[in-house]
Amino acid sequence: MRISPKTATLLVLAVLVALSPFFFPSNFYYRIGSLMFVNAIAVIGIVILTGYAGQISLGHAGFAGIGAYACALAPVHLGLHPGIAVFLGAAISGVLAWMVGRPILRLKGYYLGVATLGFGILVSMILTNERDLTRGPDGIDVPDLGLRALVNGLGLNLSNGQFWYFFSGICMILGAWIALNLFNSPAGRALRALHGSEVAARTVGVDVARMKLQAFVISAVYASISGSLLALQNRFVSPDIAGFMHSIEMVTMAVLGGVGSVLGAVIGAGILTLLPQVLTIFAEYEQLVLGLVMMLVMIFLREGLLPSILKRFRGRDE
Amino acid sequence: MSELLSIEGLGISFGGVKAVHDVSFKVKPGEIVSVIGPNGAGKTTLFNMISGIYRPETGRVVLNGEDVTGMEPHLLARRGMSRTFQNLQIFQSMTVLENAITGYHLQESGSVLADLFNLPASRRRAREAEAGARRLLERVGLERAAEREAGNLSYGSLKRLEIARALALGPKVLLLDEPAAGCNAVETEEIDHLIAEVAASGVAILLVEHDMKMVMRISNHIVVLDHGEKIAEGDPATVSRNPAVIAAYLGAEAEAEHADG
Amino acid sequence: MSELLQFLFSGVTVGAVYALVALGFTIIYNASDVVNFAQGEFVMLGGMITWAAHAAGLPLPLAALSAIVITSAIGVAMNKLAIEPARGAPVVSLIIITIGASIFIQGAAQIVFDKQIHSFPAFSGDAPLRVGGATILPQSLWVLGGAVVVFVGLWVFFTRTLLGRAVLATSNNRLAAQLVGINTNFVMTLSFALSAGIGALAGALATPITLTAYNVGIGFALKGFAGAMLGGMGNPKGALVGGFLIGLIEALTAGYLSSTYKDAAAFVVILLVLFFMPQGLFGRKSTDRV
Amino acid sequence: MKKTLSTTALAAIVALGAGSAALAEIRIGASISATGPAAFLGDPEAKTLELLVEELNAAGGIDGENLRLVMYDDGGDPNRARTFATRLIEDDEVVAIIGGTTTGTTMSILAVAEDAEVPFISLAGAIEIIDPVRPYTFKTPHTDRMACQKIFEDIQARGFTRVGMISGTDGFGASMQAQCKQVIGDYGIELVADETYNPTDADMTAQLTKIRNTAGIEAIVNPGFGQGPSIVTRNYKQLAIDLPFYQSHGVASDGFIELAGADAAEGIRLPGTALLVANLLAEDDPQKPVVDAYKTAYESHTNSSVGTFGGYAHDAFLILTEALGRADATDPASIRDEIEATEGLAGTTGIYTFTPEDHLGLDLSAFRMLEIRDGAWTLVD
Repeated sequence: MRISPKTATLLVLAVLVALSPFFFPSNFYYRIGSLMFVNAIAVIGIVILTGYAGQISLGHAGFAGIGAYACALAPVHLGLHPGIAVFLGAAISGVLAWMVGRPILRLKGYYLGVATLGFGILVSMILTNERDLTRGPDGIDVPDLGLRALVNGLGLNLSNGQFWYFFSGICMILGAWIALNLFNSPAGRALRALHGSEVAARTVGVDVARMKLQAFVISAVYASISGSLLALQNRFVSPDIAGFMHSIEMVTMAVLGGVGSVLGAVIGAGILTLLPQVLTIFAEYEQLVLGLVMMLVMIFLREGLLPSILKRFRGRDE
Repeated sequence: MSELLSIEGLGISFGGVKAVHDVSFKVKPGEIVSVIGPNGAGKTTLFNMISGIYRPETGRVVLNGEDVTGMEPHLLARRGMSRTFQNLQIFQSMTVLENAITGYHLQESGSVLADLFNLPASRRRAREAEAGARRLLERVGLERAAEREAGNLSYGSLKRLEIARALALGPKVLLLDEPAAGCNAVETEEIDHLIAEVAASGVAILLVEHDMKMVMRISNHIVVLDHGEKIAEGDPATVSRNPAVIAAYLGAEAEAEHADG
Repeated sequence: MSELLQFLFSGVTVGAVYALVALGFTIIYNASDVVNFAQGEFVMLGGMITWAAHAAGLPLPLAALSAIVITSAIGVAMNKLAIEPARGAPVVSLIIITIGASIFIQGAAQIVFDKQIHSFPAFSGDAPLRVGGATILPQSLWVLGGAVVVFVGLWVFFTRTLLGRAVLATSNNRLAAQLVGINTNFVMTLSFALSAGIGALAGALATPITLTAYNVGIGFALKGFAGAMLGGMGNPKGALVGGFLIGLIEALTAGYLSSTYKDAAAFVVILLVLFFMPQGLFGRKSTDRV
Repeated sequence: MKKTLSTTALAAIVALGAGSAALAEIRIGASISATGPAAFLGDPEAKTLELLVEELNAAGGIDGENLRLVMYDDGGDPNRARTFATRLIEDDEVVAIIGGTTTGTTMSILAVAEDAEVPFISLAGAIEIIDPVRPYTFKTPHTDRMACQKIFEDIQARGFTRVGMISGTDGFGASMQAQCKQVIGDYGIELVADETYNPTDADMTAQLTKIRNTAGIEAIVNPGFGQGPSIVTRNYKQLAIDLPFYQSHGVASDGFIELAGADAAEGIRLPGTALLVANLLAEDDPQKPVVDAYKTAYESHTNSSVGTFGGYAHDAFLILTEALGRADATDPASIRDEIEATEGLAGTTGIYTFTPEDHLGLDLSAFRMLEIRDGAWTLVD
């Protein structure tokens, strides 16, 4: 039986999450793993927006910020359980993306870039400056999700790092499954069609404005959930999460791995999460090397790591 | 039989220059109407106005009795208008099959949520669309290329793929912008048959084509444009004898080639 | 009244810096359709190199000149090593390449120079000029003058010289430009040199007011980018107006509304303008060609 | 596909693991914002730590054992700081952590350190770090609140009651702004103008004009660090504002006078530490030897002038190494106990005495009110 690409991707991810811990030299790697997965969730959202639909966002960290601060603020001010706050944050992000997306998704290329950039900066500015609510630039504590206690109550004995590793891993696989469903669905094809040729997509009946908006909302929800999970894991969040560099990081991870591919997203997130840890051996050359890597990959592996590698393999077969 | 598509005094100008001026004609179901004229005569611009990509400054487009002037293309598509493009607008990174399936988008007005979670409704729609798309590919002779990435196809195949995609909408009116351009004699003949077949099924066809032999062969009615204006109209025999048409074509040959088609 | 005047002075001082950065964006965009997010680093280099050369004993004008020359060379190198090999890459990839270049230059600057904040003396002293009850520093006039001179120079270059028209032709249609015999590679090189030089000039002029450090570039890049987009990317007039507008909006918001949200005001204005004019204030209207 | 992945992961793991081979030495960790928005603070801190470790090992280490410093640059991002703290504890197996240049990064490291029960000495200002007291967390800088108190004490003594503030929106400025607003009432002073600027702003004349035009204003305070306060000071002079002007300890270094210009900085007061007035200290001042030693070493080593922030790192290192020297074992718990037992230890910032209730160990007296006169720091009283 032939395995569909979707099943193959999910299998690879499941194996990755389940087996990697056997190779971990220390508990620290659970932290790196969980960061990779949390980042991958946001990056899968970018894959849907940029890879499928071809739209750019330089402000998606804004949604991550909303998701993160929802987990910090909703339990305190609304008395919600942090787990519910994740969904509240996702809902707020989604609605906001819908409101903001309607006017700005008419823009193209760099104009869309600057508009989304402006949106992200506005969010991070509000998080920084509304001290009475967000406690300002120094950040705010986030309550415990409580899930680990629940899981361990069932007889498991996971450390904090281990719990977040597996929990983020499962969330990421779920996110990947949804994105892969979309890829081959009518809506997903409509998105990819408008990416290929907007004008042709319109003439085959794709409501381009509506589809772009849907992609924007979906990717915002991904970013928001990623932000929520990061905040819950760190039990702390600061406005840095909504910063410009975080937006750029998301896009870079997506493009690095191969912007049209979910597996690529995970690989891109993995590499860019691991890279700063590896680069510590360069100490003061860290930034230099990071910039160099970004440039080299984009110049020599234009389609991103995964598609470039696959192409090379396929090229050998034929 | 009454007309399906009626063009009434359409006009548009770019930067003060009249690209198309006061063009009118009608298309009936099952009829093949060709728009011809030298390069830069405004044929593609006319198509773009009819299919909602440009908003005309003057005149009306009436589809099936409804004024659809300046309507968004996707809404026109829902009302039965479908088109192909002179300089191919293929979804390059998708497979041939997927390209054809996008034409079925109309019939699949399901919710995105169903798609995201792969609900049975979404899967059923996807299956139906795929089956339909495969039938169409067979009809244009691309069934064996179905799984290939569209970007890798030959020019002639892409032309046929575009037609298949346009047909997937189940159109009442089909606008074909130079479907045979760049095709060899065999391919041209295949497209020729395909068009005739589609027209025979009751679809109104509006055609822009440079291959005069083809135009003369298959058209029921010809509209001639020059410098954005309609200079002649009639059946192929009448038009080919029209002195104004001959002058326009001869004059055009002397002029330098314009960029616009 | 003098209060308003003071806000306006503050706005045009900062606006002139933004305008210079925006003009730098414009030149490269015109030649290559690339928005160069490393533009801010050119400003940083202009300031840092001038500081270092001055500290090493070079007279100020010579230090500034050397900064402009060196930065131009860096711009050319960036074009050759990072932009030309990536020709035809999608917009997202180009954004990442130029941001990568920006991070790279920052990383190099913190090693070559240091991580401290620096400045050098103003060109014509620190005694503020009094106008109608408000004050402006002579250095602000230098920056303003720099922005105007660069703008006029570019305008003449693009409209009156053969080379400038070649640049514009390249931006409109690269292939066509090559066909009529324009050396598009040279045009690209020239554009990067020019743009980097203008960035460095901005840095050299503004540093006595704004101070400089290895990490100030990205701030300038974002504001300059915003200014260029507000005015309409690719149009020098748009860059000039957009840059000054952002400076003025910030100063007036800080003065009359809220200093906390003055940056927000600038971005809200940009979003509003783009909503009604998707190509910016002076941008070319583009239509889909099918 | 999978093969590629695991190869990449393996390579990365090898690279990571290379730094953590077990050796007979005492390993301490640091996570500092050596780059990013707080690099202005973090850079001297990182240099100070490197310098001190080098000096200490050259002098024979602690009880004959070499000290190894594992230092990471968190770029001022709390999320990265948390990752590095985890790495320091789980992977590098350090016995104590110094760091957290900013309050945000400190709060991240703090959570990890407390969980793992590893002693942690923060270099950030906020009072939340040590209030409530957490068993394993200490800090060396004065709190923002103390800086505000010191400033308002001086303002009160000069008989002013109406004050304006212009604060940076970075963590340092915003936190101090909030603290000052909390304590200002205690001194019978009214806040009549409250403006802010962004850390990257190039001109603050608009805000200053607004403050100057506030009716009855008598003095202005500028909480902030980095280039902001220098620009504010220059703008202050440009607008010829003649109100008494207070800066914060965030700019307490010679570099500030240089950047703002001696002319513009003339008459500015700020709460600083002994470090800035080393030459004015009395011969019998208990801080004199340590201040002189650090100043000489730092300035000859880096070719730049000392500042309060490097001093914080110096003091944290001093407290930690003293505790290491006293401790019988190098397990985190005994080190923690010895840190808490620190008493009368003269650092560059002040004289530290920790108790189970006080993990800052400084009082207001450690702050000295300084004034810039003729381009140099002088003591006000």
